[in-house]
Amino acid sequence: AGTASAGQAEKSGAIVRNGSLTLGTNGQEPPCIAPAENAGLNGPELSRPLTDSVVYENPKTHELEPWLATKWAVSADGLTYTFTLRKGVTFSDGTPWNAEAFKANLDYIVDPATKSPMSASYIAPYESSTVVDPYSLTVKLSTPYSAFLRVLAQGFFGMVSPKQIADAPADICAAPIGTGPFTLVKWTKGQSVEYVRNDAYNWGPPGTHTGAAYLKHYTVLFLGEDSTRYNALASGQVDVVDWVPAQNIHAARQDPSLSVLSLTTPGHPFSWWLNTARAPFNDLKVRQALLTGIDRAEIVNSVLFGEYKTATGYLTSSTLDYSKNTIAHSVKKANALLDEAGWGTRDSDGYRTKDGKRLTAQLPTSNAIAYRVQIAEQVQAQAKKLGIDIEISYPTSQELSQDALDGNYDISAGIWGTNTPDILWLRYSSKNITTADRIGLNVARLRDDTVDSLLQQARETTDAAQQAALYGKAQTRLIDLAPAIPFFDDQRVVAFDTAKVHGLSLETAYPAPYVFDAWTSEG
Amino acid sequence: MAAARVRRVAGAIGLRLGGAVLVVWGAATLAFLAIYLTPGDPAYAVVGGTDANPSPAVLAQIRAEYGFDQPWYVQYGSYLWRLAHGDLGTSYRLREPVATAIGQQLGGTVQLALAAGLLAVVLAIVVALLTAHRRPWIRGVSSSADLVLASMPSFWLGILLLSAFSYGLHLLPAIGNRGWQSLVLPAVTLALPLAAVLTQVLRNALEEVLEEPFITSARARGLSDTAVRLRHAMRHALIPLATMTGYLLGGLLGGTVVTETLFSRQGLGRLLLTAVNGKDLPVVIAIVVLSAVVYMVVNLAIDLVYPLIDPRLRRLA
Amino acid sequence: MTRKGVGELSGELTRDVTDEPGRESPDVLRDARPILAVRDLVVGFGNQAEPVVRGVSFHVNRGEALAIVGESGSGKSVTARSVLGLAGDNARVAASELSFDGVDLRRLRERQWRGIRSGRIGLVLQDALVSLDPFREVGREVEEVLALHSNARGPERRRRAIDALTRAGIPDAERRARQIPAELSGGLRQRALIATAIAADPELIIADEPTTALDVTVQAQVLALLRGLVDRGRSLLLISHDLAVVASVADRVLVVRHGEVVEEGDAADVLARPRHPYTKQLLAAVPSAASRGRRLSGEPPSAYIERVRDASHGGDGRQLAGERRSHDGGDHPIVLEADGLAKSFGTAGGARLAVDDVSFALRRGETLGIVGESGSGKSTTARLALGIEKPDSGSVRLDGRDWNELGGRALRAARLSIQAVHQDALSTFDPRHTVGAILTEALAASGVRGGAELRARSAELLALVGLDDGVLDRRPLRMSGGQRQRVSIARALAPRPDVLVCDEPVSALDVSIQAQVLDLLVDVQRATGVAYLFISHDLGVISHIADRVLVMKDGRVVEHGEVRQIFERPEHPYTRRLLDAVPRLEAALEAAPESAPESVPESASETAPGPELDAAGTVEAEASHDRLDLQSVRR
Amino acid sequence: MSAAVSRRPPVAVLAALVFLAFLAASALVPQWIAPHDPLAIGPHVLAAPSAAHPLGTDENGRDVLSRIIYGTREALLLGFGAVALSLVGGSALGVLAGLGNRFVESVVMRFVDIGLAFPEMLLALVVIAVTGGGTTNALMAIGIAGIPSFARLVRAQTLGIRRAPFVEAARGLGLSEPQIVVRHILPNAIRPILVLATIGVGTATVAGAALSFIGLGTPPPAPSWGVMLSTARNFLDRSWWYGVMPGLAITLMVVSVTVVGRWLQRRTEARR
Ligand SMILES: Nc1ncnc2c1ncn2[C@@H]1O[C@H](COP(=O)(O)OP(=O)(O)OP(=O)(O)O)[C@@H](O)[C@H]1O
Ligand SMILES: Nc1ncnc2c1ncn2[C@@H]1O[C@H](COP(=O)(O)OP(=O)(O)OP(=O)(O)O)[C@@H](O)[C@H]1O
Ligand SMILES: [Mg+2]
Ligand SMILES: [Mg+2]
Repeated sequence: AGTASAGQAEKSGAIVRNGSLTLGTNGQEPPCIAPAENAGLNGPELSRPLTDSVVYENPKTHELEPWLATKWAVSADGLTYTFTLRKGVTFSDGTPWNAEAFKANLDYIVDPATKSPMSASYIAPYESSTVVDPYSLTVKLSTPYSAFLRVLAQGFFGMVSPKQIADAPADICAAPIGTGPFTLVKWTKGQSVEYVRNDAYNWGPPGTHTGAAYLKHYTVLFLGEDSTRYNALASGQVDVVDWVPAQNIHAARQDPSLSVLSLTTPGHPFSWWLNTARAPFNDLKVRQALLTGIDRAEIVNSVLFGEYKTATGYLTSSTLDYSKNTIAHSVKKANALLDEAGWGTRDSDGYRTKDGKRLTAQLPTSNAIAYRVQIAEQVQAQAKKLGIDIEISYPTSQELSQDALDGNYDISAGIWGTNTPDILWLRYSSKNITTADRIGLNVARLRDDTVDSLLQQARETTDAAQQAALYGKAQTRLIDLAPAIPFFDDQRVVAFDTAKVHGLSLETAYPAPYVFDAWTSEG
Repeated sequence: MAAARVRRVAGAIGLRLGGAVLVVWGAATLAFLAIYLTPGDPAYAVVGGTDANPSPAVLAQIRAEYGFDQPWYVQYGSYLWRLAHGDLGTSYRLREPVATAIGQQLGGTVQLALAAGLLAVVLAIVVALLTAHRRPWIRGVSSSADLVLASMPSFWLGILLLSAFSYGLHLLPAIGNRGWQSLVLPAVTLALPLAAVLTQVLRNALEEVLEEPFITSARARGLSDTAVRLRHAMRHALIPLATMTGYLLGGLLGGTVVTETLFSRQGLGRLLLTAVNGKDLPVVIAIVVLSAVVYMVVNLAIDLVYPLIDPRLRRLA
Repeated sequence: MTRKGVGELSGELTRDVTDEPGRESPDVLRDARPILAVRDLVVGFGNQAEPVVRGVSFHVNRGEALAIVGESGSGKSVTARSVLGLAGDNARVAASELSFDGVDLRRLRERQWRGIRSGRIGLVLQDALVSLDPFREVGREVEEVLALHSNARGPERRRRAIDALTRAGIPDAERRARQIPAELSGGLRQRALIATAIAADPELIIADEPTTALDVTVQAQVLALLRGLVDRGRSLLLISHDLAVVASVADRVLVVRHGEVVEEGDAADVLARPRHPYTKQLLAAVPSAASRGRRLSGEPPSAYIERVRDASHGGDGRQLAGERRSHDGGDHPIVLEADGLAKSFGTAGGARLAVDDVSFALRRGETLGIVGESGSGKSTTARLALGIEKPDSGSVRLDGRDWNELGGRALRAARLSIQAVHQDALSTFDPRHTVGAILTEALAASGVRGGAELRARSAELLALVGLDDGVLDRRPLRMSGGQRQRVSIARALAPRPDVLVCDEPVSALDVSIQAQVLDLLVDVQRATGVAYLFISHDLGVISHIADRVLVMKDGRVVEHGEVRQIFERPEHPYTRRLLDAVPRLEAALEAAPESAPESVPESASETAPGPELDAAGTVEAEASHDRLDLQSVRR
Repeated sequence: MSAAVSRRPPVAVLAALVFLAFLAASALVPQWIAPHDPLAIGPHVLAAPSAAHPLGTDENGRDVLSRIIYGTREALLLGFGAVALSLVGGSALGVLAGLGNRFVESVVMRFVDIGLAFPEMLLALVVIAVTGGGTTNALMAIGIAGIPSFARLVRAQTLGIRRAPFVEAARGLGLSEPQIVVRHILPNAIRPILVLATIGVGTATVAGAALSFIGLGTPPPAPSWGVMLSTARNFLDRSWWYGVMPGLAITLMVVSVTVVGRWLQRRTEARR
């Protein structure tokens, strides 16, 4: 089942307006639904109906297109951006959208008082902006930053009313006022978020219909249990489920009454980062042994029921400048590497030892997500055959962050979705190694001059082809360095009732269901 | 004389309140210490854990704003000071007053706890009255059922009920807080083990009472068996039932943690679990304090109920 | 319990009996047909093979009081409850006849029973103090009966309930009706229970031990009330183990033993001229002034005691000569002396003096009795003497040493010379310990060392109290009440104390067991010279065993002196009232049934003849019942 | 009533004892009992019960029966360990309060009151919040959470026995206070508590499973009943049996422990 183009349907007059839609998402309810104030997986899903971004990433071409900005220009040195803004846009509190508003948002995001957990870091090079005229703004960066525009397309950069920023910044968290197609009715924590249509809306991104949203009411329910969430769709309690569990994807595709939308999340695949700053993974051979010795494809297929693609490197296949590499699986090679590395002897439990010490790796992690635990168990079992003892523990999240700060781990499991290959810089540049006052994202603590310079150049260039070449080299280099074991490219899978739900799509800048074009054919 | 009585009762209640304040203070302190002593930087709790990528400036701002850079006694002092003024503080994670956060979740939990408590008590009374002191096989069946139900982990019971009624028969919704239908399974899940324990207590009490001479003497008056149970025995058995109910009601909050998780219900239990996981100190302490208060209130209420049941406590005190 | 019957119930059974004034006429009631007839009643319980009632037959005539007497466990209560179909869920009841006023009770259905119970047969249960719902006002309990068995409703029913309470002898019934049992004294509770039994004016009243655990004065009131009912034409089935009670109320007596009838006949006849040896033994076991010096149990002292007595003529210093000492004082040193003891306990309503200025002296080899009503401070006095409680003022001197001045090690050593024997022996034993462990601990505490020595002394102690070595491995829980009391006495004697404080040591025992223990205590005293501070509320026991007596009331000693003198010529009105209230077998035999005491003991005290005491110290056990002159037969 | 009756355990107790013996064997020598390696990952995930896998397989294709058998050790360790901790802690506090003077008693009991004001699950959660998850921490959490109620029980017991006539009798024999405490009060106070503790094992086991269930329990690979249940709930619509089996194991264990505990309790009471 597919989705007919919204435009066609509208012309044929089949669209039903004023319907309502209920979507069940997972239990990862963000503490804040303000775009800039959360780092949560579901933040954009919840803030997108309320707010629009300055630029729009075309879901098909992944090109950046105008949205709240109609035009932009980048200076040759990559330090100055000039935006021309769309006219006639108003926030739902009546405040007009203009250069002042854009400036207010940028300044607000980087203000430490906002305590932005992520957005501020994404635009860290932002220095200042100047209102040229009511509808144009120049933005100055401190360093060239090729990803700047692209991150602005993510839901984390939805624009909020400058009036709210000035008068009631404390309210933004729970009830952001944006220019979006919907306004917030009620956020019942732990249960649901309810939206109602913003009738004045008329500035949907390119490729969407004109005018206000079709839906009158839109509700997102938090359904933490995987099985109950999917079951809620099957039993008609919700119209759409987000985050369809892997074990249900096949059934959903088979079910004639259901349709499935899926998208490979751009960014970094789900991976285990290996702490290269301490034994045993400070030894390249040990890292390479684990990377090649584990049958990642088998694990991914088994745990995710064959629904997810095994990662081929450190960018997911849907990420810009992704280049396909191969990481061969060979137990023999892995064993040879380990022998070479001096872990030739084995103890009574079959684990390798060196100088009487067992080859052990600590994996402090969280068990909140079932498939991650499952992957851990399977890798653990395979690693045991290689002679590597992987110890899994579940510290509190507090301890996890402390361990991260102290570098007290051998393996750190995680995933990072973002629509720019700059994720490689975030994850592998030595600039992002944890310091005393901040946990850096380079949890592998990789320090490689080649990688550093490739990623820095790619970050600073304004030339797309050169950027692609640089990232291509970086990806190959990284695989040689084996700072992480990439498992799978994350899939965002949404299933819905075919008969009832139409026009639903997935936003790609930061994947989330996009309901502006959606309509429901009954009640 | 009435005045003296009032004064005595007031005095007793005052004493209890004093004790309650002490207990609440202790609970708050314990929770504060517990969380304070956990290793780790609470600033990360504010920005959302390791999945965030906060800038150093943001972290510094948070530490200053929340006083994490202060020595513990200053943090503790200001915490107690605010608590004494009824201010439970601001949640780290939710960035809103704890009172608001709890207020939003309270309804669901109270609804669930009340429904479960009521269901459990009613079930227990009915079953115990019907089965106490009956033919051996009736007792045997009933007490085996009690034993098994009381031994079941409630989440397993929940899983069984879900499998049967939600996935199997599609009779009742598995999730959420909407409508009475969504309350049925969680309430039953929570209530059945409670009911089983209460039934045991009540049945034992009834059987003990039914052996009492005054029961024989009531029968000798020509009272029917039902009348004997309802008019004489039941009232006596209510005392251990009240004690046990008080004890179990206090523990209901613990039970809701699991039940709310299983049924994706909004409520304090889940709020607590996320707060514990995210080290949201103000929320954890507030819930602990709240539960201590509930415990004290329930026990006070039960203490006030006893004299209503047993006139000796009223008249001879 | 529900017995299935086929016959339909006649309307007569459920009729409102109190609405028929004609039934008051004695002529009608003195019908030759028995109102209750029981033939070959057999009752067993659960899966026990042996029935507890084994073929009991009796009948109760209209307007007659029949008493069933027998020792504890003989099946009296079971018999009574069986008549009302209340023997219990696990009871198996069979009889060749069980009829009430011509109705076959065996064939009644549960519904039909309800009309009989209270409506036509009133039951006063044995455990009077716990037979009223403690949560309900007694008035409502009586009203419940009327609700079931009369048409009276509302204020009318209330009025009749209060009337029943008044008839049961409760003064100010209107106020009392609003009270709960806990607010009533034992006597009032007993009468309230009787009120529930007579409220619907049933033809037959079954009263099971209606006076157990009541003070003598209250007992007298209750007995008078019951007799009054019979005199007004009702029938009474009275159950008691107390012969004097029986004598004062019953027309006929049924003596049961082990669930069988051993003797039956006219009350005066049976009590005055018992034919069955068991009846004789029962009568002989009753302690009294007359039984002083005589063995109550009819059993000889243990061989060991005899040996000790013989040996003691050689004298080992601790053991006294076997003859009972004279009471002129001065012969023997004072071992325990109390002086101006006072002790108060704080209660909700302020401090309350439990003991107020009590003084006494106890000499070696002597028995000092303490009598008094419940709550008069007897036990508190005992605890003060034992040094368990500290007096608010006054002192206790043990062998001249003041408890108050002792502390630590000296105090603990001093404790050994004064030991206690309690009413409830079982609770004074560590439940984990065997008899052997109990004795070993006591001996070790008193300084006996070494296995051989311990074993020898244990055996000696057991022999002294008449138990054999076989009990050493047993736990007291599995022993009879009499045996437990013997172990308790053995333990108390282990440290060779000078004084034994006995707080109601025989009150929980059956009359025949009581006889054995009293005999033993006398033997032990003769053999060892130990002095007794002997507490009892039973004047018979005191006059049997004590040399001197303190009479206590409300914490004060109202009278003290030689037992004989005080019981013969009581000076204090309270003592006199105590003595008067005691049912006298002899008096009862002469007077019963026509002129039983009307209602309250005040009037009884005027008419009661003065006690006549036998000066002779020893009387043959066999002959004694013929010349019973019992001060008290209540235990 | 009679010795003969209470000595021979009834059928239910015998059955419970047999089951507990089986569990004990599973805890001690699971390799002799389990048909498969509990960690061996197989190709068939979430398979229905079959001859090869009598209780089916889990999400990693491991044998559920073997995992349940291997999980026994953790369950028993948790149940008994936690109760032992509560017992030791509770007895220490309870005896201190029961035998100490007024001041000691009121100080101890205030602490106990504070502890009691937390529902046990909540207290366990707070402890876990401090210590983090894992078997040992869960054991600690449940054990600590149980201390207040045991302390109250022991104190009541101690107070009761302290005033019992047989203690007074021992005092009358001139025994010193320490002697009385050691010989009479402690043994008599502890024994019924021990019996109650056996019943507490069931509660602690369930609490441990609950902690695992909400994600605070045992990390892999050690098989754990609670974790199995927690995982199984994600697959309820695919393979319900996976969610039934571990729960059945827990329930049967708790029932058995309770049956045996109650029987022991009746026996000790009969001896009083
Ligand atoms: N419900 C019962 N189940 C089993 N045995 C019973 C029951 N009721 C009474 N018995 C037994 O029946 C026997 C007779 O008891 P009953 O109460 O009739 O004695 P009693 O003569 O009234 O003695 P007492 O003077 O102590 O009241 C006793 O051995 C008692 O243990
Ligand atoms: N520990 C105590 N605390 C408070 N009051 C007490 C205490 N011990 C005794 N009393 C009170 O002191 C009074 C005398 O009690 P005591 O036990 O000495 O009486 P008694 O003559 O032995 O009575 P009984 O015949 O019922 O055994 C009673 O009113 C009793 O309630
Ligand atoms: Mg009796
Ligand atoms: Mg007394």
